[in-house]
Amino acid sequence: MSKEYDREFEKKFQETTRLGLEVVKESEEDRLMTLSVGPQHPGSGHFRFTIKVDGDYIVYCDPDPGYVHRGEEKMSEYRNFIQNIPHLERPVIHDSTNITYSYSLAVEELLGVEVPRRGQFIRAIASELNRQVYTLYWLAIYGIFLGHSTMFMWPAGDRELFIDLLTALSGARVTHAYNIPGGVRNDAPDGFKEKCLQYVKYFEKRLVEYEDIFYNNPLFRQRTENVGVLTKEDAINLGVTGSVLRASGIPHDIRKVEPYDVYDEIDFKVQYMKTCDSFARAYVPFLDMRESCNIIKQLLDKMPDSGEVRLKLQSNPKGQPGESYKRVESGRGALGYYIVSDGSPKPYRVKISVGSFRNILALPHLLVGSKLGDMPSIYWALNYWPVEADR
Amino acid sequence: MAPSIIKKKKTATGFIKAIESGSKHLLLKRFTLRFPEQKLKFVGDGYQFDPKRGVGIAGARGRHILFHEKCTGCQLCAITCEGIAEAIGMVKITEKWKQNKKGIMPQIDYGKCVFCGLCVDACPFYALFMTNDFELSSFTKEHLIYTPAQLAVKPKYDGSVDIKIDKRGAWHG
Amino acid sequence: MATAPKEFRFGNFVASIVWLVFWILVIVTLVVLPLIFVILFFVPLPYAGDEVLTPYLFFSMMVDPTRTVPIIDFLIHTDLFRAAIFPGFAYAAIIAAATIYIERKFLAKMQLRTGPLYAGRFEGILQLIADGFKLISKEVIIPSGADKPLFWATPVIFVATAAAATALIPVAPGWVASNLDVGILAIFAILGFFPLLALLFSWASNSKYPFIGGLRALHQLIAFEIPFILSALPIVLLSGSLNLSEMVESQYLFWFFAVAPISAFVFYISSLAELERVPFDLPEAESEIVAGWLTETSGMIYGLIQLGTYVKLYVLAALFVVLFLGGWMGPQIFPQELIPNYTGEKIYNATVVNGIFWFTLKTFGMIMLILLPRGINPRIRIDILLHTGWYKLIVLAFINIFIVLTLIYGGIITPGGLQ
Amino acid sequence: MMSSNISKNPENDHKINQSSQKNNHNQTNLKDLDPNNSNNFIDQNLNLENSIYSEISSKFTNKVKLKYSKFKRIKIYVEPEDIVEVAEFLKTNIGFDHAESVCGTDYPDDNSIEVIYHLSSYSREDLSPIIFALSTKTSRDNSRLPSLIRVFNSVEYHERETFEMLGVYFEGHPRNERFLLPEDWADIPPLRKDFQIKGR
Repeated sequence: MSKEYDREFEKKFQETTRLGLEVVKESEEDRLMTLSVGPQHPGSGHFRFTIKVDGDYIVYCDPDPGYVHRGEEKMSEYRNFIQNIPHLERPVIHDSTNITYSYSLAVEELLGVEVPRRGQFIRAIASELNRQVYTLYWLAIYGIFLGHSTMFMWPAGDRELFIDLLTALSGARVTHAYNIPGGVRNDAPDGFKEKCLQYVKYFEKRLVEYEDIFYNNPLFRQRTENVGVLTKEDAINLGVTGSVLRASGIPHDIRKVEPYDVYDEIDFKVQYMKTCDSFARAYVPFLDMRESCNIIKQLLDKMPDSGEVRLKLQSNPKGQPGESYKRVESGRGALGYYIVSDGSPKPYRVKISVGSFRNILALPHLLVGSKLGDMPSIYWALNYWPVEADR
Repeated sequence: MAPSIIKKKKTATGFIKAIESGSKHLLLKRFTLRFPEQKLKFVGDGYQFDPKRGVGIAGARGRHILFHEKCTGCQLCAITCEGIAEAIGMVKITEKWKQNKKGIMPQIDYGKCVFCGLCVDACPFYALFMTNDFELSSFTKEHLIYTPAQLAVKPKYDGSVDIKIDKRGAWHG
Repeated sequence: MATAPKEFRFGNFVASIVWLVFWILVIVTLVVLPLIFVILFFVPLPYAGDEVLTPYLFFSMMVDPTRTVPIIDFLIHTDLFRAAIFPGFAYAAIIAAATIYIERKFLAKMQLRTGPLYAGRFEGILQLIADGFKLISKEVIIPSGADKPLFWATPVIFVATAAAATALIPVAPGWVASNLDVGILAIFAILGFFPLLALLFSWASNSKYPFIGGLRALHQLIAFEIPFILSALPIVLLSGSLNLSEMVESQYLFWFFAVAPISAFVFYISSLAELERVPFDLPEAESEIVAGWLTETSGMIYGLIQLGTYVKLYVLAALFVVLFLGGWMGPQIFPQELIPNYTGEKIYNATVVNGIFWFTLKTFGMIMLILLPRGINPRIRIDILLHTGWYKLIVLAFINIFIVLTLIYGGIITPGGLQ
Repeated sequence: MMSSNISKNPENDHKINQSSQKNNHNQTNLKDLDPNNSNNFIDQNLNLENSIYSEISSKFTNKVKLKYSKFKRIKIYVEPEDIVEVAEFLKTNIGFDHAESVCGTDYPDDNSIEVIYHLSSYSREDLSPIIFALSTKTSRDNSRLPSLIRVFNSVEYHERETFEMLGVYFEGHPRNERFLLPEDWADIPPLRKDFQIKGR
């Protein structure tokens, strides 16, 4: 390939000099180098976005998701309400209790049933633990994106604590399939409460270490402060959600705005920051983790000691015709399910509105004009999980 | 909390705190679970389901165990799995069981199974539970298909390690 | 599943062994021995006792211990030995290998994990050898559009330049491969090769990400070359000479670190940048440009570049020790002679061994200090890097030069150490 | 402590229990939605939702038909021609400033594709729990809709996905093209009911 290119360039080159014109002028397009931060890149996960780079500045960015699109919505139309759970948690398996949480809520509204109180508590605890697992995994990847290998190892290690708790609770490390329309699959094993309190207390001490070595590290501050600024109006206009929104100064958390299950009995403060830059988007999930610790403690001691955890539904429950839209605060923001049911045991239409798909709209907006070195800190601070966005 | 404007840390103290925090970790114990020598201890001996009360009993979701004396060949587990992973197929068995007129029992293909445990939820006769044995690797895909006879064998899993936490950090002890 | 060879018979096995022994004997007598005689003919032979050391005398002395000591003494002091083995490349390579192992274990411990564990019986001690075999056995993939000769030559030159730098480091009194009068200039000249090599290699691999990585390497190493050299200037002023050995000797009273701490800090930061260690590892920033200028390396080419990088790490650590921490100066802790009142020939020389001990101790201390930032710092952006390089470090370097100048012309310290 | 309504006999379990105010479910049957009779779905005790609906219906008297108004959920049906106008009104006067999701549903039996914009609000505190469903219908064979990208530009990727999955062409949308599906996808839009998954 390079041989023809040279000959053709040679011809053009001689032609111009022979006619006395000045040498081949560099057109605007040639100066930009198109880089595909592609599906096979340590810096992007299964997601590709093409950027045009002029020297070190990014001048154009076009996200192109869809490399791991499984057609979850089409698949759910062929399965009944319970069979949908294992495949609906696949988009983000390490936040699996949250992603099936709003599905279960929506289906419960369609079935017109309500989960017993202890079940609601265990479901809330499992979803808080799962939020910790997701945020730690996200923080680990954020650390290695900025070249801070210790910041990859510590969160990945501490994540094992919460995975251990969830394994004791649901039986599986990551793909729990624990959240079922009608409650949770099984009751918490005995001794779970003390073990959970012990781990959470230890984890709170670990959070102080993260702050020392990562968040207050001047080099990290230099790389993320006022990088990729998403002002409050832009955030509202682009409709971003979750930590990206709370980092731009809007205290909007579904657990506080539209409390579901038992969250109205828990008093916690919505963590948000006003500095709207990449540092805020990195620090808000950290504050959320700390807040989650005390939520878990409150849930644990408010939980009734005995009682049913799951409704005994008919084996193939039929939903009333109608539709319901329920949303939950997942690791990446508001995660909503819009389910239309036509009276048969299979849902007529399931629409999943995930946080990642809404946050990625901010990527071109933020990347254009920033430097190539900022690309990892902006892209991963958007809390984007490719598999979830593609569904 | 109101957005605390984190005061601009001077670079020197930032570095010193980072070095101090990093070197503090040189004294903590190592957290890695050295898998073949140490194996994790699970709660109970596998996930079970009580159809009368309609709720499961906590346990690890590893390989299935089939109690031949209880299985009636009603294919409920196969029908449930058909919507999820099509991992369960019913096969003829040689011995005669009085409660299993058709003489068919589930055969699970672990190349497809996603270990969600919904088949255990669907079984009304306490016949199919899960154990906490998860080491099922094999050289060919055919060996991943467990016949009912293989499923009846109770696996031996001797995990004895769990996470211990004390002053010197957390480790797998 | 390793299956046994088709028809394994013990007879064939014994036959192959005998056949092997036969060929070894034939080759040794017909080829190797004459070769030794030819070599020994040209090599200037020493005087063992009173007569000239001929090959026959040499072989006969193998059994007579009193005569072997002068031969070893002679061999040790030849230039080949100095350049290739002790203060030269082999010593540096061993320390580099030890550094790789220590770095993986040190980093692992800081990150609460175990690091290499299964390679050797005890805590993965043979991990280095395992990696070496892996790299050797891996196929070297040269990309299609690559400029082939340049592609495989650059790693070899990379290691060669790193080795050349080790020849100038004075490890013990008198023990330096080449005792140049302009030692410090020679080292900076050699270290100036590395940006060129990085660009050459990334240009030869003819693909986008290495190209960006190569440009970044060029920017970074150029930006940190000036503070690097400026930070060595106060030491030259203090010791009054460019010769590294004299620099060390002039620190017999106090280490120059005490007088020039700021330039020591600047030297440390610039050496981190020269080595492309974490705060400054932009040329191979995985998350932005895949692996920078190392993207197309594979197999032994990667192995060579890694060896070159870690030998360069030893060189820079040793240079810091020579300039700021008083090279081999240290309290005499080795006894004057091992065996009391032993009169015969001996190789053991207390000051040399003591010098080697202190030099190696300080170098390993310095290497640990260079390894530390990788555990605690993220990578910085290219414009912050250039800003620190051009503005902050040069200013700091100048500050220290003025301090040293005021000290000298204030009469407090005269060149050649405190009078 | 709320009495857990577990009863041993299974048959009354999935009976609709009107017990708690928190999630009352006056379901409306999808089939017999008679658009003109709008007052049989208003619940007396949902004042905020009703006030919004009354504001809208006062402005667009006959263009807006209320589908249901449940606990924190309102759904109205608007004809495709004046959806942009209603959307602008919602955004400026009432304060719904972004779209959570755009969902297209295919109804082959009455030959229509229903596209619903789930709007919510960040700027107004009291409105943020409410999801306002703005729905329109287009025919299945020649499905074209005016795009709301000028009003809510958070719908850009949602509309693009709906185009790809259901074949609804959004006029005014800059890039009605392939988004999630592979480049060489030659089949009909997959979320339509007549696209069958093989082997099911």
